[in-house]
Parts: sequence; C-alpha cells; structure tokens
Amino acid sequence: MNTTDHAAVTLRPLLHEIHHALQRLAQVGEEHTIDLEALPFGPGDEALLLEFLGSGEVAAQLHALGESRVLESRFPGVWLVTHFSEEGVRLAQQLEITRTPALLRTPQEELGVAVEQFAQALREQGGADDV
Amino acid sequence: MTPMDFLQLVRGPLFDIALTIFIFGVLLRLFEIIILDRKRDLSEARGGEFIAGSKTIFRRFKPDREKLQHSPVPTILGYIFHLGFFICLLFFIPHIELIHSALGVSWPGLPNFLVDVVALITMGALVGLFLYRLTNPLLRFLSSFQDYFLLVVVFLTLATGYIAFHHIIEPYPLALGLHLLSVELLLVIFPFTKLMHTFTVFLGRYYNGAMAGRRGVQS
Amino acid sequence: MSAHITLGEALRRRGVSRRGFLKFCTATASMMALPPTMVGAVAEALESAPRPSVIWLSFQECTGCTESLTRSHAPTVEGLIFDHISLDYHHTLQAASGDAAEEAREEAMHAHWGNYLLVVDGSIPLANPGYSTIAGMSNLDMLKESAEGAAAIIAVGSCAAFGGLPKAKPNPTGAVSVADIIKDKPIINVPGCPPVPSVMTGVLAHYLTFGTIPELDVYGRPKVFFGQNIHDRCYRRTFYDRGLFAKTFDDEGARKGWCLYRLGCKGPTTYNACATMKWNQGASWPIEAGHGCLGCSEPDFWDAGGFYRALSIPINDPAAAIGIGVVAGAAIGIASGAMAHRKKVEATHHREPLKVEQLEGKA
Amino acid sequence: MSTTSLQRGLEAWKEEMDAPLAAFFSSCVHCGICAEACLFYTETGDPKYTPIHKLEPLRRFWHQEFTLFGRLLKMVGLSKEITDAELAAWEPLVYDSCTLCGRCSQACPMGNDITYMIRKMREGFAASGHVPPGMVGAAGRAVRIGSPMGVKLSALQAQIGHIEQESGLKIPVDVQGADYMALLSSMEIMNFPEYLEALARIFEQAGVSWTLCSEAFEATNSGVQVGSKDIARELLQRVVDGAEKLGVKCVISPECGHAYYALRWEGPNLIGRTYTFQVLHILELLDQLRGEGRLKVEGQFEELLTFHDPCQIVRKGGVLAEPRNLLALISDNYVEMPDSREFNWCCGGGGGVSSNERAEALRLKVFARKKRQLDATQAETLVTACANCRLMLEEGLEEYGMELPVTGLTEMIAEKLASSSAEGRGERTEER
Repeated sequence: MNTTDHAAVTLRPLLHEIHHALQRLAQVGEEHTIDLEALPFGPGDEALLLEFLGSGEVAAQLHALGESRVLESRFPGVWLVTHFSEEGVRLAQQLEITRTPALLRTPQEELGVAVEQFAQALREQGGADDV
Repeated sequence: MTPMDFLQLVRGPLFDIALTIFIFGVLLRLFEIIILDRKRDLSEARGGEFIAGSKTIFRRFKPDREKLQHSPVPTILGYIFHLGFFICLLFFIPHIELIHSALGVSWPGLPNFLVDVVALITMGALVGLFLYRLTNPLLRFLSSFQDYFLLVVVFLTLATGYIAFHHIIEPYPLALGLHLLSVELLLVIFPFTKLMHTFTVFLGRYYNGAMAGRRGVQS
Repeated sequence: MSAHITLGEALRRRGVSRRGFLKFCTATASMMALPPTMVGAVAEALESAPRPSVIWLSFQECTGCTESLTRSHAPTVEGLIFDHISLDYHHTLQAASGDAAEEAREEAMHAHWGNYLLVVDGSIPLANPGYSTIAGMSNLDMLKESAEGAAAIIAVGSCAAFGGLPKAKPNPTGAVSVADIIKDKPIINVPGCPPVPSVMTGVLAHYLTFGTIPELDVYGRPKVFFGQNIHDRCYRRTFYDRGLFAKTFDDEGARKGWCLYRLGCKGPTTYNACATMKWNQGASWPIEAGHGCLGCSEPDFWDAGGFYRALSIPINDPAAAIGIGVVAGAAIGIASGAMAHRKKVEATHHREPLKVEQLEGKA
Repeated sequence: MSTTSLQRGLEAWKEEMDAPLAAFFSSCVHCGICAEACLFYTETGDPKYTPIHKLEPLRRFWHQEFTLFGRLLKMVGLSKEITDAELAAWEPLVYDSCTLCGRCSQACPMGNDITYMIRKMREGFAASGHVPPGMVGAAGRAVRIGSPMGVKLSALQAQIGHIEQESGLKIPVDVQGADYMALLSSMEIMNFPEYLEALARIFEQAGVSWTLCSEAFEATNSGVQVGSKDIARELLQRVVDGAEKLGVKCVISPECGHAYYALRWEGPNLIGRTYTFQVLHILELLDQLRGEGRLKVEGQFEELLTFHDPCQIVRKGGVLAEPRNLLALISDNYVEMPDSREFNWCCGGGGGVSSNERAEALRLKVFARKKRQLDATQAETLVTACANCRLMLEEGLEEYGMELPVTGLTEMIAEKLASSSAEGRGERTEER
C-alpha cells in the first residue's frame, strides 16, 4: 500500500503543531501535550512520525500498572510517552513538549509515604535511635 | 425529522418522483412539439434541409463576433455558466456514479479540486447573469419572474453541491440532502419552464437551419 | 466490593501507585476523547467517583455488542472500569439464570432506585410481544419497568439506538429503539454495529467519572465520539480530493489505497470514531482494511441503498421511475400532441378565406 | 363569419401553429440577443422593440392552447386570456417595427426563426382586423386594381411606349410560349422605369426569349406583408395563371425583395401545389447568363461601389453570390459593408413598413443604422437589387442629408453592356 501520499497530508499539520509548541516552550516555558490516539493515522503514518522524531539522550522506563516508556526525541523538549497495560497492550501514546514529563517526577503524594518507608527501613537496619 | 431521515427521503422516494416527473414532462413536451409537425414545403428547394439544419445546431454553439460585440456580458457569462454547469454535472465523479447506476454508461471524471474551481466560477457567472438581468434595462424589461427564479434554482443546485462537498453545513446528510432536494426541484420544474431549451434548442436550431438551408442560406 | 467505595480507593487497595493512577487517568481521558489538559480533572473526579450499579438488558440483538466489548480489550483500562462498576444484571454474562437472575435485577433496582445506570442492547418488538421475551416478560414491559428507576439509559448498538437490523425493511417484528419508547429519561445512544468498544467504555467512563451524561448530538450520540464524520477524518480523504478512486476491490486504485467512494463507502454521511479509535487495540478499521464504511452508526443504515452503491446513487433502482416516466410521457405526450394537432386541423377545416373587404371593414 | 374578429384571429393562429413555432417558443430564454440584431431596438434603445417580445401574445396563446401544462393553468384561471385590446396594443410592434428582415433569426443563439414567427403572428392580426391602415390600403389596391400603388395596365403600357420610343427596343407583351415571363414591381413602373429598359437591353443582347404579361405584371404581394395567406394567394394566383396561360418556362422576379420571397418561397405553399414553371430572381438569371458567356460587358465603373443586400433576396432568399459575381463584372472598385450578406441591416422599409404611413417617422429614425453602415464604407455609389430598398434608401439618405446615388444592379449591368449586341444574338442562334 502506498503510504506516502496520504502521510504527507496527515502528518504535515501535526509536525507544524509540534514545531509551534516547541517555540512556545523555548520562549515562555509553556508546555503542550498531544494525544496521538486522537489522530486519524493511516497505515504507516505513526512509523513515519517516529522515524522523523528519532531518539535522543533520555530513555526511561516506568513500572506502574504496567509498563510506560518515556523517550526524548532527537529534538530536546519533545518527548514520546507510551503507556502499556499489565498485559503489554498499549493504552495511550502522547507527545509531550516539556522539559521533563510529569510522570518522571516523584509525585508529591508519595513523598510522605517514602519518608515513612525510609524510616521503617532504617529501623529495620537497627539504627532506630538515630532517627 | 432527523438529517438522515431527510437524506433517505430525498435519496429515495422524492428522487424517484422527481425523476419520473422530469422524464414524463420532457417527453410530453417534446411530443407536443413534434406531433404538431410542419407543412411540407412545396417550393422548389435550392439546398438540402438535413445537412444545413444539422450544421446550424453546431454553428450556433460558436460565439460570434456580433454577439460578443453587442452583448459581451451575457454572452461571455452565458458561455462560462453553460460550460461550467455541464463540467460539474458530467465530470464530477459522484455524478458519474449516479449516471452509471441509472444508464450503465460511464466515463473518466475530473479531479475534485478542478470541479470545485469550476463550480465556483460557474456560480460567479450565475450571480453575474442575475445581476445583469436585474440591472440591464433591456433584460429587465424582458424578464419574467421565471427568468430570475430559474437562475436561483440553478444556482442553488451548484451552491448546495459546493456546500455538501466542503461540509459547510453539518451534518453532512443534511447538506447532501439539500443538494439532492435542489436538484429534484430543478428536475420537477424543468419540463414546465424555459429549462426545456436544453432539449428544444436542438429542435429549434434544426428547423431554422433546415428552412434556411432549403433556400440556400446557411443560418 | 462495597457500593460506597470510590474508584480512587479501589485502585489504591489494589496497590496501584500514584503514577499508576495518573497513567490510568491519562488513558481514561484519551479513551473519552478528552484533551490531555483534562487529565487533572479526570483524576480529581475519579478519585471520588462512586461505584454505580449497572443493569444491562439485551433484547432483539445478536450479542455482537457484548462480544465487541468483552472480547476486544481483555483486562485493560476498560477492564478496570468494568471491575469497578457493579454489573448487577447482564443475562448473557451472568452466571445465574432463570428466577435467580431476575431476582438479581429486581434487587439491584430496589437497592439503587433512582441511581442505577441502565444499559440496553437490542431493539424492542412492538408487533407482537412474543417475538422476544425474557423469563416470560416482554421486552417492552421489562424496558419500561427497568427504566423507571434508572438515572440514565445507555442504548448500546444500533439496534437499541435506532432499531438496527431488526427494524430493516420490512421490519417484521415492528422493532423500535429505546428512545421510541422511553421519553422521560436521559438516553445516551452509542450506535454502531457493533459500536467501537472503546467508545462504549468511553461513554461509561464519562458517566462514571463525571456522573453526568456527555453532550449529545441530534441522534442522542455523545458528540465527543460522534461529532466528526468518517470522511473528514479518513486518511484516504486526500485521494477523494484528488479524484483518485478505487473502482473495484482488486484494481490498481484499491491496491494503492485510493478512496473507496465509488465502491459505496458511506464515510461522508457517517459519524463515528473509527478513524481515530480504531478496532482491535487500535490495529485497524474497515477503511484501512480496504472496505468502505457501511455507515453502521447511522439510523436505518441497512436500508440506505446498498453497501456497494456510491452515496450519490439514489436509494431505489431508477428503472421504475424511468419506465413510468417514459410510458406516461409518451402516452400523454402523444395524446396531448394529437389533441393540439386536431385543434390545428379543425381550425383549417372551418376557416373562411379572409377578404380584403373584411380587412377594410367594408364587408 | 363575414368580418374580422378576435375569434377569427385566434382560429388563424391555431392554423398557423406548427412544430417549429412550438420549439422556438419553448427555447427562448429571454437573453436579449435578438434585440441587438434588430435596428428598431438598436436605434431607439426601447426594449419593447425586442423581436421576441413582439410575439408575446402568440406565445401565450400557444402555451394556453397547445401545451398540457398551459391548458391546465388556463383551466384554473392562472393565465391571462388574449384580448382584442391587447392585439390592438401590439399592432404597431408587429407591423410598424418589424420589416421581416430576418436578422434576428440569424442571431438567436437558440436558433429561433423569429421572422417566421412574426409572419405567422400576422395571420392572426389580419384575421382579427389589426392591420395598419396604410397596409390595408395597399392590399385593397393590389386586389382591386392589381397593384399596391394603384398602377394600372394603362400606366405600364404608357411606360412601355416611352421606353420603346426612346431606346428603339421592343418590349414583348403577352408573347405566347416565351421562355421567360418578367414581372415588375409597381415601384419600378412608377419610380424606376430604367429597370424595364435595362431588362430589354440585356435580353436583347443575350438573346433571351421573354415577355411581359398584361394580366400579371405586378410581382409584389401585399397579402404576404399584411399576413393573410388568402389575400396573398389571390394575388399570387394571377401570376400563376398568367404564366401558365402564356406557357412560359420561367418567371422572373424583379428587383424586389418581398416579391421574390412571395413568389419563390411562399407561392407554391399558398396555392397548394408546385409550379409548372421555374422562378428566378433577375440577378439569378443574369448570373446564369454571365456563366454561359451570354452577358457581354465592356468598361467598368470607376467610383467606389458598395452593395446593399436586400433582406428577402439575400438573407432570406439565398441569392448571395450572384450580386457579387455580377458586380465583379463591372467594377474593381468595390467595398463590402461592415455587416453584409446574411448579416446586412435592413433599409427599414421591408415587410410592409414602406406602405405603412404611420411608421414613417420610426422608419426614418432607425435608418441611422444604415447610415452608419454606409458611412463606414465611404462608397460613392450604392447599388442594390430591390426597388423598395432603393426607394427607402433614397428617402433615408435624403432625411440624413447624405449625397449618395442609389442605383439598381440590373441597370448598371445594362449600362456597361457591350455595344455589339449582334454577337449575342448569333450565339443564341447557334445554340438553337
């Protein structure tokens, strides 16, 4: 199947949107997220997009309710975030134009638990008096 | 009634009714004309009727100097409109599909963007013709309600087609339905209005050319 | 699970981390076709979303809708949502049968009177109640009874939403849609034959998340899923614009992936999310598979003039119209022409030659 | 019925109805192009002179009586009936401002032969008594006296006497078995006797066997112009009877447009049978003689000539090439008018307008069209082949203060005829 014919038409506006978002990020720090699931991709469109974006310096893997992958593209500030279910089925795929995808940062809600857990771990090492 | 009900109605029974009336009316009118017949001409012929008559049918498609000189606006707009209308009618692929389904004949269509441009130009020509008819003292004098009405109906078929193609009115079934409805209106009024000239022009030109040809003049 | 537990709590009890929850919210928002900026709002809403009771009724249907829902997305996000809802009655899926099943329905109705969500698939026969009964109860009676205490109704599939195949001409069972019967409850139509699974769950998720029904179009369909037509979102649209069409399913155009309009694609008149949500975990959808859209999420799609006839072709065969027109036109035309001709001949016979004296007024 | 009436007019229209008429009415889209082809519109700018508009009552009648839809409309009272007052109001449009010149018929993009329609329209107007008095007078004289101008045989005989005396030529009258029977228009007898003399000279030189007929010398047919086929038939029958009585092979129409059209094209249809003789316009005969080498001329006209195509002879008669062939014989200094041949502009006096005194002012006004056409040629002599045109041109030129001599083509040929006429006679003898 000939994919390039329609791909140019589908991808063009998306690439412009990314470019524009990147400009806004650089100039005023505004972040932007694009839900790739909501785009009417034709066969091969996604592969073309990923090829265009390439891969950059960061590749992170999360394990929370299944795997998630966070990859920085060859354009710093453009991130590809893909979520999978516990069974490995893809749930969502988003492009984030940001300096750090929110998902990589430790959630505030879990810091309290972390402090608790750390103290517990320390106690178990036998140095409870120090705390 | 929902837009889809409307579309089903105009794609279904209304189209059948309109098509029936159109064919009925056109045949009725043509028979009414042809059966009236004309007297056999007893004068000694100087030339043949058939070839001269057939020639006239084609000759008068050609714009002539005098018409361009004296009535340039309606002549040029008229040509643009007729040409454009037939391009849109006969070379837009959805229309070809319709003709193919009804008559079993088919031919290559034009790319949609071309038809699109032609439709715009044609609509422009129609607006021009309407304004010209409204403002030119001669045409204003000659024009009856029908003359304006037909321009509007023909314009509507193009405009609704354009609207449907570009999804200007949503939902699409409503837009397509409106286009079909306007076409059906055109089909229904066709045999009982001057739109009949589409067919009778061939008769008229033939008679003119034949009668002149008999006298040795190519009209 | 208790009926009072919120979704946030339920997830935490399952050991889902905050990141996991946010990921779940992101996926849910995506499934609901909400913009990514809405993830926060979704998270907030889901945190405190109550666990609703759901009663699922199946009438004149083929179980395709249930199949679509249950087969496609094993335990994914939708799975989580279905884990969360209290599916108190679904006579195809539940283990119980006979009186026990019906008791479950009645219990759920009484326990959640005014709050439960009623999901219906299948159409309702009106010609004769005997066409479709459950535990001796006609579909009509069961629908009326169950609808009375429902907070809202989701009509799943084209049969429940519009009457669907059972309603196709000549409609022997007198099938009607839910909305034809129930007039006093909010009804969300999720048509499709079957509906896109993620659209079904997306609608459920919306109700579950926000406790409200989404914005609906003229057919009672959530605009967020049914707001755009297939043709506008189709990746083959560019071929339509350029006038490149497949003429058969195996010609060069078909192989090159050109527009399927001439092969009867109903994309231009069909509103659904297929082009973006796709089927089978987003693998493909009918047009990508090389077949035109049937328009299954539109009312009366079965009677819309044939799946393989272009949209511009009238629904009925024009032969009859042409035939009647030709015969009547010729007959009446000849008759009218003959009358006119006789008028002319009579005038010729009755004529009295004009004398110049008569012109002069002297005669 | 012993008098004209609306009813009789409508009956006449019914008789006239035919397929071309119905096709033409069905085709008109009110484009206005025929107006631009009509000198009555171009010179007055008044839209009521649009050719197709002149047919409005007939169009309505056709629609009401000859279409199913129109009959239905009439039945439910949705279409206005034709009234006598309406016909009276239309009379000037149908007669005063239409010369039956046929230019609109050439211009109509739909191919409507509007002149053909007007001719039929006039049948109803005549039968309902709506004919301009001047034309009624001409028709009355034509029927009773034999000529629309009231020219009697005695007047013709007097002219013959003059010509014979002055030229020494013999003008044959009532010669049984002659090949050709020449007809004259009364205008030629009264205003342009040169024509008859020219005929005599040319025929003498070419050795043509010809005659005049004392019972049928008038060629014009007021009946055709008035629009009454009955009166037209009555007048035409005289010519047919005369020709058949003398047993001629061919009748020659004079330099008169309507006479030619009536004789050549309407005649057999009026009498309901084909002729036993041939009909030729004088220019056709002259061109034949030229082709056969029997027309010998010497010398050429020096001044710049132009030719006015008489509508009924050229555009509607089909005699297009002949005048040009003949002119080429006697002149190298010839210029065509800007619109010529099938697209020539009418002199303004055809179709009975010249005998309709009421129309005189309008006729002279619209002559401006002809004037512009003539001005463009800068010709020094205007040649034509129709006595009516010739008279109208002279009057028009005078009205507009133009000094341009107008002459008939036949006379011009006669003027340049080779002096040795014996040669021609010799040839003829050889042929026999």
